[in-house]
Amino acid sequence: MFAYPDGRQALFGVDFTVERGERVALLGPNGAGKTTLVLHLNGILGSVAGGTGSGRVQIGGTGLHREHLGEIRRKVGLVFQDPDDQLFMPTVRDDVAFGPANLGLRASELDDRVHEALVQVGMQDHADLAPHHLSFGQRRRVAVATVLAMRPEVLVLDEPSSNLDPAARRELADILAGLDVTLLMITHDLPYALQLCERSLLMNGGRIVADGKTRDLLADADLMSANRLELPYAFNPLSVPGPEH
Amino acid sequence: MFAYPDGRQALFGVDFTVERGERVALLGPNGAGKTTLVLHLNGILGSVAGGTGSGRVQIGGTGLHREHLGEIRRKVGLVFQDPDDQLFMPTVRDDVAFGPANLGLRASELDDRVHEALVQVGMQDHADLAPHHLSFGQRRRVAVATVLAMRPEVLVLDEPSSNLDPAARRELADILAGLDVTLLMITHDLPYALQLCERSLLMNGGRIVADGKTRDLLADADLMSANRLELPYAFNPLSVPGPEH
Amino acid sequence: MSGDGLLVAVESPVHRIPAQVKLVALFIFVLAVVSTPAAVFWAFGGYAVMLLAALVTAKLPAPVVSRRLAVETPFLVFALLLPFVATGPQVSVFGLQLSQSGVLGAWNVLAKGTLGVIAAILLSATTAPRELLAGLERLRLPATLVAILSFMVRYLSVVSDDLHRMRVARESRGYLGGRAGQLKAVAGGVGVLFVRSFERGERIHLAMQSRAYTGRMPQLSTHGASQSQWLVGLAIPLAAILIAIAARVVGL
Amino acid sequence: MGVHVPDGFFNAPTSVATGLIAAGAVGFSLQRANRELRETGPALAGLTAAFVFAVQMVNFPVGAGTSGHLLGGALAAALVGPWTAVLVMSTVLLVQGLLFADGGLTALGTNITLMGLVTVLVGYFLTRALLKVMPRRVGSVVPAATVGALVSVPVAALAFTGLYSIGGAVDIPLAKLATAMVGWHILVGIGEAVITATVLSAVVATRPDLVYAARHLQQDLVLVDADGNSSTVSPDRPIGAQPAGRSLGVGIAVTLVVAGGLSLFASAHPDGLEFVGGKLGFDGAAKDSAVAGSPLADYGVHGIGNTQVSGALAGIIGVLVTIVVGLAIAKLASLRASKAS
Ligand SMILES: Nc1ncnc2c1ncn2[C@@H]1O[C@H](COP(=O)(O)OP(=O)(O)OP(=O)(O)O)[C@@H](O)[C@H]1O
Ligand SMILES: Nc1ncnc2c1ncn2[C@@H]1O[C@H](COP(=O)(O)OP(=O)(O)OP(=O)(O)O)[C@@H](O)[C@H]1O
Ligand SMILES: [Mg+2]
Ligand SMILES: [Mg+2]
Repeated sequence: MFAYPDGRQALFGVDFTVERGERVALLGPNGAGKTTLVLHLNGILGSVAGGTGSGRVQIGGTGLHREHLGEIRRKVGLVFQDPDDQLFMPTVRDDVAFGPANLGLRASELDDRVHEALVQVGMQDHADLAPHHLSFGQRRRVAVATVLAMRPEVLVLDEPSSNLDPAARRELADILAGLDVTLLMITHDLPYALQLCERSLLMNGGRIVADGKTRDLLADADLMSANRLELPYAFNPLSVPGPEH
Repeated sequence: MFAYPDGRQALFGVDFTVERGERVALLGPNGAGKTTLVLHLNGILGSVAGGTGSGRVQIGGTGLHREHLGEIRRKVGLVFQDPDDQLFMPTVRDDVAFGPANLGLRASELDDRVHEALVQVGMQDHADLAPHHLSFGQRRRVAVATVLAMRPEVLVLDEPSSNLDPAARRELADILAGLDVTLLMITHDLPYALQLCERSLLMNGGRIVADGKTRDLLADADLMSANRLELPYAFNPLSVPGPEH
Repeated sequence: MSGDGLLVAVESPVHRIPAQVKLVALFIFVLAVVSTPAAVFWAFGGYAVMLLAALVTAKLPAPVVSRRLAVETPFLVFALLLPFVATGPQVSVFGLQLSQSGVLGAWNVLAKGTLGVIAAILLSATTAPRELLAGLERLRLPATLVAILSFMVRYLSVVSDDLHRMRVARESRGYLGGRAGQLKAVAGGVGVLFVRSFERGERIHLAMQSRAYTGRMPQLSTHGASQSQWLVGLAIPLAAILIAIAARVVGL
Repeated sequence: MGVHVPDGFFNAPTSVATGLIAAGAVGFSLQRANRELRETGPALAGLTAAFVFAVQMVNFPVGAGTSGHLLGGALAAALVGPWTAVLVMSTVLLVQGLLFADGGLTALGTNITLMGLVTVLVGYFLTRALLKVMPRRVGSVVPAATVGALVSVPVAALAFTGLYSIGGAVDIPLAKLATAMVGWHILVGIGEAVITATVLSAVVATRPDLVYAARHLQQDLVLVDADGNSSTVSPDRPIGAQPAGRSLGVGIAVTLVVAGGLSLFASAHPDGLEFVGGKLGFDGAAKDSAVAGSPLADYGVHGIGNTQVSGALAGIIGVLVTIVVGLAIAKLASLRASKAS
């Protein structure tokens, strides 16, 4: 349970477990509490960060306590919904290097790591620009790169595909599919969820209302319409292959 | 032609005409210059705003000159890509009321207009909250409401559907389809473009590289792949109805 | 400072008085205090009692008030130094050589400063920034200043939010603080923060212009104060003026 | 002055006189800044104000149990121009006085004069002067404004000392005060210089067009059109600086006459503290007013016939006049500005 400082309660009891290496999509309408939930996963919100709320989070056997915060944050890579929340350094290169440098990487090793992450998102030509002078989609890509460069064990992405052009979206899907990490991805793009994640959690009103195979959830018309989810125009979840194939 | 203050040139010569009542989608990869272009349409960027660049814009027969700026900005409603740029008042209600109040609306007339716009985007229950305490998708909706409340003649939307839940996305499409305005919509969601706009402009590298029927553009595989556009997973533009039906 | 600023959100008669009344009251009260001769001690006692009554009526918690009194500290130090550094006839107190005028001066600074600070705390703790702006507008503060002010109040939260976002972003990428190289990066962050906030301000201004803004905020929705509200609000400052005049006339 | 002056720190005539100077300066700046503001909008000025406010929260100890804080006047002037900067600083001080009880309300004029006017003007004109002799690049503004910032703080401290010598409520050895103040504030000035340099170099690196003090140094840009032809375009120019003209003269003259007249009038009467000092018999503290013998000296007594009451009234009237004059000038300014547009 968690309430924002202005007194609005955003989470009303949420309980779930994600296995190592699993890929889970977190679905739900606007204002469901998805972002609020994932900000708890590395202790940005919640009692461990000095906020209100109650509950426990455990990552890979380590409880989320104040003394383990640093360790947990190194393990859990979080891509924020708003790239402006993520980028704060004077240049793209510095920004991507910030995390790995904190992990102790230096010199050529650091440069390689940064370059690799920028190539992954196709932003290597923009390394010397200021992040706040990029287009929105470019900022989103750099935000993803900053987290990829840290090689986290758990990757949490808050609507990573929004504002990306279709090719970048597919490229990101390819990257994510190729990584050996535990993945939790918030998205409003249901086909994208189906493509990448075998399992889905469905949130509404600060609660988890469904938990199951993505394909099954998407095919359940009643559940979908009760939670403001709709498949796009001319899309049949049963007719296309998912990640299990 | 236009260059940002740090010296980066973002537009390299763009020329097009949109007829009254037409609905046009503006497509293109990240960093193509789409946002930069639409910010010229009501004189936010460009020489008329005291910036760097050259060129002419005409809206409904009125040239975009400094003395007509006010009039043009009343005619052209612009929804920004980043809702945080759009929302600046202490409450949602004040924010939506800001534009109509500037147009001279008062008292109950103003209240009605605000209420109507909020109902259109489904945010009437959040009227008294602070915009920066909303979820990202909720902020996007309020941003759309602020512009709808002004009843502009020309509506320019920069990725209005990103971060919206699927139902909200469809509701927005219904609203837009029902409005009697000239529409220019930037989007990376190609089916959405096909659904709403008969015509599309395709930008890349600060230039317009194609202009034609949306369906034809989307069906042109070479053009698409040269400009980083891809149709989603299992979608055939020729098999679904567009707005012309 | 976020959203509601320093407002202590409770229901009280003082909270309900319109901001413009409170502003005028604060001003008159402070004027009365300042123009009271320092040595008329009873007058300051009177002011203090009235302020205390107002604080109680406003239901302000004592810890909040005393915490906010801390802004006075530098002058407290200055005041305590005065008796030692000031020239003029000396008196000896517990074997210390103190300047007479210094002692009185210290009292003068302390008493008037403290009363002024408490009165301002009373205003800020019972008035939301938004009402305050409306009040200043009603009092005919030039529109340009009101506009700068309203943006400033808003941007205080943008800048502090941005600071907070940057901190969160840093920490969630394993920043533990300390190391020299990284410290440099963080210092550079101040400049980035500025440009970022600056550009956000610029874009917001453009967004405002896109919505037919021509340099004047639409009148904030407040109503004029009624006569009885003026009377209630000005009761204390009027009493303070009486005290001030009495202090002058009656003397010691 | 690294700390805000509270109520009752200076005597009434000084408060009134500085109040008038501040009112005149704000009124004049309102008029001059109008054009700057219409271009950039109040958002940028408001943001600078918020930033200066944040900067002023950074307190650091400067010895003797006292802490100083940064002022930000020179930085604001470099970014938004001197006139808008005066408004920005005044707004910050007003908010601090009203909301944060930082700096007394009756001392607002003093605070604006010291922290708004002096730092901004010293900082800005020093910056511009240095730019004249430095390489003609936008980047030069960073060292120039850094020096401006460094110097502006001790100068403000000196001004404080000067004011104290005229209207300090208590006599203390001026040389001692001056040394202590300037000494401390050189330290504050160094902090000020560092902040100014950091912020300005970031701004110059990414948004050179935003630095008001260096706009005239911007390079031309080369643009390429659809056919690959290039053309040269000049970057954003500040909207032609309005010649100071008569308005400046009138503004200053009005301010000086009113300020001078009123403070003469007011200082002819022993202020509260001196009066009490006299009563208590330690007159040593009370200075002889330099104008005690002037024709104005008896003026206040005529109507009222009671020194004490008229002294108090002088204070109150003074502050009221300050407000009225300030508002009148502002009104005039906005009338003129709207006529001009
Ligand atoms: N900073 C905040 N202060 C107060 N309430 C907030 C804040 N941020 C979000 N909320 C509220 O908490 C609820 C959940 O918000 P959250 O951001 O978690 O939604 P979400 O599921 O991520 O939605 P979206 O899909 O739009 O991003 C919403 O009702 C929102 O209004
Ligand atoms: N404020 C700025 N200063 C300097 N360069 C900028 C700025 N904003 C954008 N650019 C650059 O201008 C180019 C066009 O950007 P623009 O924002 O118009 O792209 P876009 O087509 O809207 O992309 P997206 O789909 O990612 O939103 C990009 O190369 C970008 O890096
Ligand atoms: Mg969210
Ligand atoms: Mg864009």
